[in-house]
Amino acid sequence: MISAHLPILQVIVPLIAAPLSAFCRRAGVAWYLSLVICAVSFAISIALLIQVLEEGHISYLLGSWAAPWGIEYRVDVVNAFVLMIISGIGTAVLPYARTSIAAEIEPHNQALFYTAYLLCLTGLLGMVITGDAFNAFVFLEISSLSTYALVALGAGTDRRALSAAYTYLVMGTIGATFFVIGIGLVYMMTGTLNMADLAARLQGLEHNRTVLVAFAFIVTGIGLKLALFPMHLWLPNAYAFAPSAVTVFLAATATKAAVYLLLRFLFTVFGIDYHILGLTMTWLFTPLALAAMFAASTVAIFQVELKRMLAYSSVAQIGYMVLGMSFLSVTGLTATIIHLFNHALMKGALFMVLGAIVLRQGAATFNTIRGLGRKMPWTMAAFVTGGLSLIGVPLTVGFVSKWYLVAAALESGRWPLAVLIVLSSLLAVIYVWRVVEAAYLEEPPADSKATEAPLSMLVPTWILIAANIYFGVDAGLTSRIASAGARLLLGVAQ
Amino acid sequence: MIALLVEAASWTFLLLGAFLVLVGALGLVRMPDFYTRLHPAGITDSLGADFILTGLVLQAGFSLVTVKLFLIGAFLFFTSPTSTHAIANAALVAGLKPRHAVVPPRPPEKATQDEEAR
Amino acid sequence: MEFKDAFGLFNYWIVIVLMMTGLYIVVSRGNLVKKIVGLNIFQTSVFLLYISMGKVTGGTAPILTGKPEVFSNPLPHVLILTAIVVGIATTALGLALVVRIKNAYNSIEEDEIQKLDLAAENEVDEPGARP
Amino acid sequence: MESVINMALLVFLAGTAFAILRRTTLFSVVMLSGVFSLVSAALLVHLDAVDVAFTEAAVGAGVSTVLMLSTLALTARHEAPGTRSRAIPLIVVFLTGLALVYGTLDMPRFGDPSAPVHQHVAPRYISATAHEIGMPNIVTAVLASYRGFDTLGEVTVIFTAGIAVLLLLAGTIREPTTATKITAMEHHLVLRVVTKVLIGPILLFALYVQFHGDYGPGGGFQAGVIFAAAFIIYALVFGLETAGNALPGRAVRILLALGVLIYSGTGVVSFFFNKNFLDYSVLGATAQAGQHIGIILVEFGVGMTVAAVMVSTFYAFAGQNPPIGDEEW
Repeated sequence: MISAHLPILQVIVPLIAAPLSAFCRRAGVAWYLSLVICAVSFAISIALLIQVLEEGHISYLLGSWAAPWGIEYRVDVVNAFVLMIISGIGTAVLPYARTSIAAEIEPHNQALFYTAYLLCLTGLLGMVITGDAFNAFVFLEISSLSTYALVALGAGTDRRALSAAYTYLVMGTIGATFFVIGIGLVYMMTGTLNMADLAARLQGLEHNRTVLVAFAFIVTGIGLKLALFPMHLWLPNAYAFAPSAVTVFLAATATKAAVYLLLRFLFTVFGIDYHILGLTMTWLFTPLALAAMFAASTVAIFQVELKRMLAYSSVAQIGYMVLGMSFLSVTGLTATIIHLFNHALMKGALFMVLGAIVLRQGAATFNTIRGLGRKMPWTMAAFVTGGLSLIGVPLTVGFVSKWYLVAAALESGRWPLAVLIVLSSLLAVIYVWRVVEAAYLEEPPADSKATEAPLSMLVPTWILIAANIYFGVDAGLTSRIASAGARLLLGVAQ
Repeated sequence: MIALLVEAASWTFLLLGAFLVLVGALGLVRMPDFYTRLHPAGITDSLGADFILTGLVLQAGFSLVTVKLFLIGAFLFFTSPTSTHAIANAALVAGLKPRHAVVPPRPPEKATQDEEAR
Repeated sequence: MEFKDAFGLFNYWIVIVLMMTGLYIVVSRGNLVKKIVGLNIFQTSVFLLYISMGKVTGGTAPILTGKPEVFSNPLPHVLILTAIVVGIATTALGLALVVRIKNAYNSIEEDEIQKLDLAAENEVDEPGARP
Repeated sequence: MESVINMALLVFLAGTAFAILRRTTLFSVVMLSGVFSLVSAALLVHLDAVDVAFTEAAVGAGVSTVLMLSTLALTARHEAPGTRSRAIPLIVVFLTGLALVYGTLDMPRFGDPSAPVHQHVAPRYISATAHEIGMPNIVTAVLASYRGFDTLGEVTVIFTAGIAVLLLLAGTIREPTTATKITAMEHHLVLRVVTKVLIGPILLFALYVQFHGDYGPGGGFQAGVIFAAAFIIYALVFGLETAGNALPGRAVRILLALGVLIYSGTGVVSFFFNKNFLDYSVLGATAQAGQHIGIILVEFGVGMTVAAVMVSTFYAFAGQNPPIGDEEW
């Protein structure tokens, strides 16, 4: 009986757990409840992924109303994969967050922190799994509102978290409102909100100006949520000043859900042969992606705070995903989808390392990590492996994504793009090397009493690092799922 | 015949009410300072609204709508004078003096006591 | 496009003017409370766009009264009931942030806050003053 | 005649928006934003969206103005003159506006009954509500049953806002026992008497709106906001701690979570009858009776959460110690 209701359980379990955790007075109880709920939702997402790999796609009618009239959940291989990433990272972050949150957030807020965390998880899961355009907006708002609150909680250690959260709120709300305008215009021309139904009814409206403007507004709105290059101004501050555990969770999941939403609207709703799609890809997405890769990486090199440096590197990595998308080829899309997974592993691990440094040293800047190679060997070793994966050294997940990207670039005949991809990886080498040099080659200050990070933080970090290496060596499973997803989105025969 | 009479009566009430609201709005613009402006605001609130309500009651005849209109009338009857009172009181507490008020000259020693009291 | 046609779209054009006024307030003004008011106007005018697309001339409110009547489209009303609550939620959260920013920076002007941040950053070059 | 009223209200709205743009005293900006919401509520009534107009008036003009005023009490009165150049924002806004106007060229004309919006999904709602759900107000039927999950998402949004405001402001709330600025209202005899008279009818009206949602404009959101408005008036006039005795902060926080649980609980019940989530037909003897019970339960959950969030947000804002005395106001 349970397996029939898996799609809705995926969202309802964390949704019901959030108010329950609001009842808990002590942070420990709320943390324990969140851990159990996240583990359950991770198990549900794996079961969903297995079920989808067998049956193709699952449709779940909410309230038993038929599709365009009621709200329908459509789970296919693409969103089952993203669900698994989000709930997996959500589960990995919680044991890590226990000590990190206790150190960084005021005591009276710690119990409610887990309620906001569960709501953010609910929002992301609900946004990814739904097959209804307006329902995606509602859950996008749930995840955004809880993210603004989570980022603002960083004010326990640094007051700049408040202005960062405010800027993020204004930019995020403008993005969400653009997205609603786009949905409104598309609804005005078709009369339906169900994504599959929308795709069918948009076929006849090829050269309709309203649908064209709706396309532009939806892409701009999601682009703002995605921190696509010119609209990324909110991301560095938000990730730098949020509590470390929040940064780990956001860096690994929030932008992934937005990339998935962009994929869903571009390829399922508007479809591959929508006349403007080809033009937007070559003349808008590719240049923006390249600009993101180079500009963000160069800015990352000159950062003092490590969290802000990695935030800029995230903007560059989003550039890779958008570049993969812009090739409009199966390999290109496979690169994007697999990079969703790989980037979650890489950034999750790297930000966990920085959280450990913040716990021990109070801050993660170039002068607080001097000589940490000897003081915190395991943590810094994790940083080195994560850094190698970020650069894309073979035997790591980063290499797999770069491999598919370069293959897609060569396949599309534009070999200079392949060269540019490799060049931008060199930029990543520079800023990773700066950290490694500061940590290993410099002497720790005499009075530094840094000790190794606690086990509860080291174990999740090393689980992600191990995953980084395992899925780098044996990329069979992830690339099979990613290419199945790519073919599904492009409508190519399985 | 009666319907025509009721219709005419309701239209006169409605027009009267609209006219009074217009007068109130003009009054707000024309009056020099805060306290004098409260008077035209009062006009729109009390008589203007009442006339329009009675006009609508005549339009609606004996039905649930009329009961609701009376409820609105009762609610306005309580709230509009109170809100005017509250605004005027807040302005006084905040120390806003009427512009053209003729303040009688206080005998000197009482004035000093006021200074100490403040 | 004869007059009747343009007249039909006049409604949407004014709603677009409202949207752009709201967006302009958000983008150009530095005062944090004014930005939230601008955001409110921007969202309220999007609600008007949705509702004016659901209106049918000669239609009445979608409440069944037994008599066969032309009804306006109920679906945009449902969507906008949701969007209004999202709007008020964002406003409440934004205003709470403004109060906290006032406590931390003693100012709600974006330029002053940026100046204070820059001063704190290069003055001691450690990650920001205590609140 | 109908479109003349339409045009007049829209032009009036545009005027208010420009006035807000130009004013620098924040108090008048907040008041004008209240006016903007009320006029848009009037326009929504004119566009036959009675439920939405009710909510916009209650939430847009009522609660957001109260929250903004309490923020002004805690922050600043005037907006500093802008130093940045207005060129880039003007260009950005002009281009967006141009794109939107370009988009309107292929739109169906305003009020055109043959528009695609009225052909595809909506007709079923209008025709099927009578026998499937048996409720006059189609908007409530669609809101709570056909697209009931959207409304659950929406209750979660308002719950998130409540939690977020608690997270942000709970830390700096003084204990309500100390004398707060608000109790300075003792000497307002008139206000105290009138409030005592009005609170009863307001609460009664809120309950009427809550359960009248099936038959006319009304429902959980409007009822929740009106219910909260009664407590906000009480707290404003009789002081925060007397209101705290009537509805303590702890109870509000429990109600906050309880509403969401009632809503999702009603949905989970249909699992045990092996039906999909939020399928109310299992709740009653017949499918239609089940829909009635389901919708009333769901609206009750919504009303509870919305009321609790508005009251807890007001407590959070009013509980802050205002750095500004009475005179500066």
